[in-house]
Amino acid sequence: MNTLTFIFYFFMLTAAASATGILLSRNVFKAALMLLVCLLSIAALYVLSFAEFVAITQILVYAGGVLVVIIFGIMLTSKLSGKPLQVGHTNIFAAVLSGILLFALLANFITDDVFAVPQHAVETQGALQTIGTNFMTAYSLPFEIAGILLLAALIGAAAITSFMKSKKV
Amino acid sequence: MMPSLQHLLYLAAFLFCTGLAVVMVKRNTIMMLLGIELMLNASNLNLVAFNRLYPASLDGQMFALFVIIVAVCEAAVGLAIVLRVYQHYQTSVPDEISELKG
Amino acid sequence: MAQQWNNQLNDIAGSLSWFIPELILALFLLLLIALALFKTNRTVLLTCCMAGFILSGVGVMATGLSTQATLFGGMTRVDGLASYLKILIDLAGFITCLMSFEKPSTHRAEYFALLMAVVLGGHLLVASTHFLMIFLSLELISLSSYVLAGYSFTKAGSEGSLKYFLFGSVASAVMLYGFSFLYGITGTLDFSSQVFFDQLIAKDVPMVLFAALMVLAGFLYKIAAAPMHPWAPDVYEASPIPVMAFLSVAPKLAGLGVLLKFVLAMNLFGQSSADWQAIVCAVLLLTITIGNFSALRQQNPKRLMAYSSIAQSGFLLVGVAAFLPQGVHFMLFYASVYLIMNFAVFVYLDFFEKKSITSIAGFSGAGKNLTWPSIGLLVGLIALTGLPPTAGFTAKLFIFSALWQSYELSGRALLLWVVVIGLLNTVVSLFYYLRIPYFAFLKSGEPAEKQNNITFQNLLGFILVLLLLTLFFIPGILMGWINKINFVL
Amino acid sequence: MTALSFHTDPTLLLCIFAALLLPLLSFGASVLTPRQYSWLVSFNAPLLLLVSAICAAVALTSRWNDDPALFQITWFTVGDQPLSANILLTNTSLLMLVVVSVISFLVHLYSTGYMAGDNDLKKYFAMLGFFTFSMQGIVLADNLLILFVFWELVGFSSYMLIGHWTEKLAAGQASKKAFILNRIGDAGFLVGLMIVWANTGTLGITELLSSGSTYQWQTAASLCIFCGVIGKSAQFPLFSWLPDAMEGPTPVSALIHAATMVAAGVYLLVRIHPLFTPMALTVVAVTGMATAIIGSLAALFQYDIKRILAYSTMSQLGLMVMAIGIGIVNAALLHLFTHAFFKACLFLSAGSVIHALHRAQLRAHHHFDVQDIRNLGGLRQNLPVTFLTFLLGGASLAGIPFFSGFLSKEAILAAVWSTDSSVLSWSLLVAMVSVSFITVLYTFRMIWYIFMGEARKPLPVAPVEPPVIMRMPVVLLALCSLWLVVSWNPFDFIGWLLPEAYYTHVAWVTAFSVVWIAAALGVSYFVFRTARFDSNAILENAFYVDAAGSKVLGKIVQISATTASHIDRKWIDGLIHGSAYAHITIAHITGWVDRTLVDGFVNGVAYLSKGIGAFTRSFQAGKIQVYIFWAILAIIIFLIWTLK
Repeated sequence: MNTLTFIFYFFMLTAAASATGILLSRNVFKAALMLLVCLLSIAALYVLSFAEFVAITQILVYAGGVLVVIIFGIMLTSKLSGKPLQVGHTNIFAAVLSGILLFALLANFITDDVFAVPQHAVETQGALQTIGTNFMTAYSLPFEIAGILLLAALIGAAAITSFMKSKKV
Repeated sequence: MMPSLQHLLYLAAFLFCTGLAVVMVKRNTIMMLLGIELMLNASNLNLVAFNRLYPASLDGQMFALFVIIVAVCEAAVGLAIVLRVYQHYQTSVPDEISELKG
Repeated sequence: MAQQWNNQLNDIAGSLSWFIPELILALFLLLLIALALFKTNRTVLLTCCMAGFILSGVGVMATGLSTQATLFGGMTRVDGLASYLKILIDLAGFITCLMSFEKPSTHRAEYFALLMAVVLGGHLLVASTHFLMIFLSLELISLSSYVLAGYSFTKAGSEGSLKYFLFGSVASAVMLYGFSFLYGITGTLDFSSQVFFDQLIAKDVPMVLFAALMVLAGFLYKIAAAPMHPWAPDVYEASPIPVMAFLSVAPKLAGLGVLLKFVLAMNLFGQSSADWQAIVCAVLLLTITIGNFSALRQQNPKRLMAYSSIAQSGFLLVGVAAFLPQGVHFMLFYASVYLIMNFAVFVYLDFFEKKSITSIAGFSGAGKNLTWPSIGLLVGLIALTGLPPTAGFTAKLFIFSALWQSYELSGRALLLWVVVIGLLNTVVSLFYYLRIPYFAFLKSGEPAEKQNNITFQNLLGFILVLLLLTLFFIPGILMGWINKINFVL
Repeated sequence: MTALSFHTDPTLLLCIFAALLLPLLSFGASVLTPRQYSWLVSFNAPLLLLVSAICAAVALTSRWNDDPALFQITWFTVGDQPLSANILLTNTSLLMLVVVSVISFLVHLYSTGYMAGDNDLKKYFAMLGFFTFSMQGIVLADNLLILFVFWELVGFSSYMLIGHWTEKLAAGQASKKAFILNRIGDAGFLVGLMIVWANTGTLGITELLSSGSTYQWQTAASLCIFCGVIGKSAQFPLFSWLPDAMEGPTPVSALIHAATMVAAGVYLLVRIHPLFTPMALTVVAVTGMATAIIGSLAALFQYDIKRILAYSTMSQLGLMVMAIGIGIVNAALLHLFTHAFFKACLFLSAGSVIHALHRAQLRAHHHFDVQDIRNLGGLRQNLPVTFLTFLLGGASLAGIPFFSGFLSKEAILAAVWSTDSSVLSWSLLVAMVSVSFITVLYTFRMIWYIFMGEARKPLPVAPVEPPVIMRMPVVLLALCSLWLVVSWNPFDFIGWLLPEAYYTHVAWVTAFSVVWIAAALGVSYFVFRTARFDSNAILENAFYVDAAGSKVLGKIVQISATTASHIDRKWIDGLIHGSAYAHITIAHITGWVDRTLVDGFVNGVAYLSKGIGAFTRSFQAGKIQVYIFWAILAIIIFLIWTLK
């Protein structure tokens, strides 16, 4: 077991553990922080899987953007009510049942030989450059659509919130 | 030597199922959002992992990038909606937001 | 390397000429947002929006129904099926604009921009042959619909919006997870490509079916079919009627188009080890049954129509289940008729809601006071039931005849059962569809003074009802057009 | 069927469609007329019908004696099976078109007077228009399925019109009876259509008949279709609704239950008779014969004017069906044509009598059943025009020379005569001859009772003729009962309506029938000259005849009268009783089936669907997380199911 492998498994374990933590935690804020840990360890796994650009995006956009928005949300809702951040659990049986069933099935299928292809550590040369050109060539259409998607999401969010201001509930 | 691809897939499956469980279990809409983020990350992990099988094209990584963009949009719209509901219902417990039924 | 980029850029430039309708929609989307900056009055917004839909529809028609081209290096493909559905989606957007004419809450540029975004998403979705494109366009539709569903900005509206959002996000996450596995197994994201086909034949593992089912779940969510339907009644009930009418048509048709393509691709021309016909049949039977039976005891016309739209998804899937080119044609016919009859009913429901009739019992005596709208509503509901003399009958007849043909070709008892149960369900649907007319015409309500029946909405409804009747007597005008579509995956 | 010309002359088509659709327009206009302006209906409905009639007449004159033309309309295509809605234009269909629209117009006109002051004028004229439209549809349709649709619509409008006076209990029951008996026949019709469809894959009549070959299934199919005819044309054994249908307004009886609807069955037979195998035709002939005899005998013993006329209609329809049964379609059609006019004339005249007496009663405050001929008498002074028209129509019905009825019966008689001699044709001949004899008897019995002698229940206020608007159509119809509508020669049925026939007019048959009718007239004169009021009148009058010296004739009358009354008591009464018992039994059985099986089934289905609905909706508790759970679980179950 070399260092790289050790780091790999370490981050895998961290991700799994923090995910479990989210599931078990009854505090929204702690759960959000654990998600941050999870996202960062996943980013590390991306790096180890030769996907540096995805990893960077993960850290910048996800951990830096989405999560901050979510934490804002938590603050906002908890402040409005003044209630503690404690969260109850419901449907435990249903969730555990479907979660375990699904995982069992998935795990069963993943053991298939198709996914056990021996790894030849291919160094993807100039991955970043390829991604860049991809955005401008093969993936130009999705890129544009993503722009429109962002626009639509912004309009939507704006529509919802602007109406909130104008009409006091 | 790198760990087998399957291990990453197992982790992704675990994250996916955990995310699903979080969505179903938590009595808080924002926590449900966290669960959804977990599920999306599971898919992303899959995509990046599978990209190692097909290194010639970077389809998997490209897809993962787009998923991150979409996740941002979803989070933005989702939070706006959650805040609205919170204004009306003064709660973010999904069970209590159930006037529409039958 | 440079040569390759050059080729790709040329391809993109060449593809753009096929992409004019979508460009128009995107342009008008931007225009609407720009108009939002100024205090523009609603007529301008409405005109602008409708002009966008009309231009895009004309653009689609100009490309014709018989052309085929793969665009943007396999991202999307223009074919007859996609073009036809695009026209229908444009039409749905157009009629929704007309319906929104008198809605005060919708006189905002954002509303029309979101409507435009959904239509654009629909255009992209039906043409997609690439998982990424499916995901993006589906999300474009979904995100805009989440906001639209809550556009009444009431308490119920926000709840509907939230439910829609949560369910939709989970469904798209599940679908995405399925995509990731299909990508892992085949190594390509283009599901219409030869590589995809060959790889699936070569690697016939259970995971393929699992992943495909997860993807299917995402599509089923979009068309509100069982088992991904539970969001629909709550969301539809909460949304304003024009939005509800729009959401029960445009995303549904778009989802149907992509579902058809995906199922046909996964079926691998019958070489798949999974029995896709059985899966589709099971889904559609479940959908029809749940939709119809749940609708039986509804008291709220909107909720009733929500369940009806679930049931109608099941009937639309009959065309997919036939796995025949004819089935696709008849599905398109059904889709067109569904669009017309659904909008007809909603136009009248909107009218009655304005007269503050919001429960089924509230329709008592409406047949006397508001005779013409009641008759129009009756025709629309008869069409949804599938009785003559409306095009609803013709559509059901066609779509089941396609299934019957499929049964005769394959001799599968399953298909026979689908036909039988489907027809039985039609009988069940009679009970709830005709409840509103029953109250309107046979129960006497408080004698109200004769009210003005002639409004703009009635005219719209009248045109739609007339179309329903016309298509019954001359279905050829539409079928002739649809028959031009030469559908191959 | 000769070579078809595929005609698309626009003027002709315009006329045809106008003739077909204007009554529908009248229906729509009547429905749409606001209640406070319902008087408008009685202006626009006859007007629209007049235009329709003119259009039909124009179409007839422009196509008369041309080759049959088929106007092709493809309705829609199921798979590769086109379902056509063709329109067939032949002499027959065009003639029927004119007959229907003209009589309908006259009845509309008459109704404006007869129904004046009715509460539901809108409904009345609407249904009358709708009926005419449906009838035109039957006449023009070249597709059995479409014909069947119109056939049902005709039945529906007839149902509505019989029960027009909703406050009259008997009317409601009569309409229900008509509806049920017709449905029994139509069930057979539908089965016949299915047999035809299953074996040939087409329901186009022209297409069906052009194949020309015969098959095993034809007998079954034709007999099944004939069931529909039995119901609609009131043939034995499904005839009992027709006399009961007389509870409806008299103009309706004239239009629907005399001239057109009941003739639709005969028309259908005319259209599709090549489909019938010899065996089926024998059944048709015997059914027609039985109906003709039963109808005429029953007419002889009725006292209600309208019921006499109804039984007479039945008997005449029986003659037509019989004629088709022995393959003489032309003669049947000729009789259908002449019958339509004189029977409508008789009904409308009877309506005038009823109308006039009703009005007199209203003024005199003196009430009795005006439809009972025993209460009438001596009306020829008060109602001279009506008397004349009734006389003309009656003469035509009785088949007196110089009237159209004589010629058409003559055609049938000559045809029966010219068929091969067999037991069947001989018995048909005898039946034909005796029916025409009895026809004379009951016709003059009616005339004598109503118009001759003195008023039996005199009213203080003398009845006066109905208004001109009612008299005019009757007079027109009465004029149409003259021989001129058939041919120039009052003794030769080969005229402009029947240009050729494979059998010829036989001089001595004509002579015989003249003598025979004259004899019948004589008998009826002696029998009914002094009308008595009880049913023994015939017998007693027979002795009167004896005393006068005409012993032989008296004997014959006596024997036939006793036989007839015997038949009446034993057979007809037995039949009526039997059918009454059967009705009660069937009613009980259907009631039981309805209560236990049908209701049980319906309740069961309702219960089950309620249960399923409650179950499916129980997932809809409004909790989003539960929704997600069910959805995911359903996917998992699906997966496990598909993996097996």
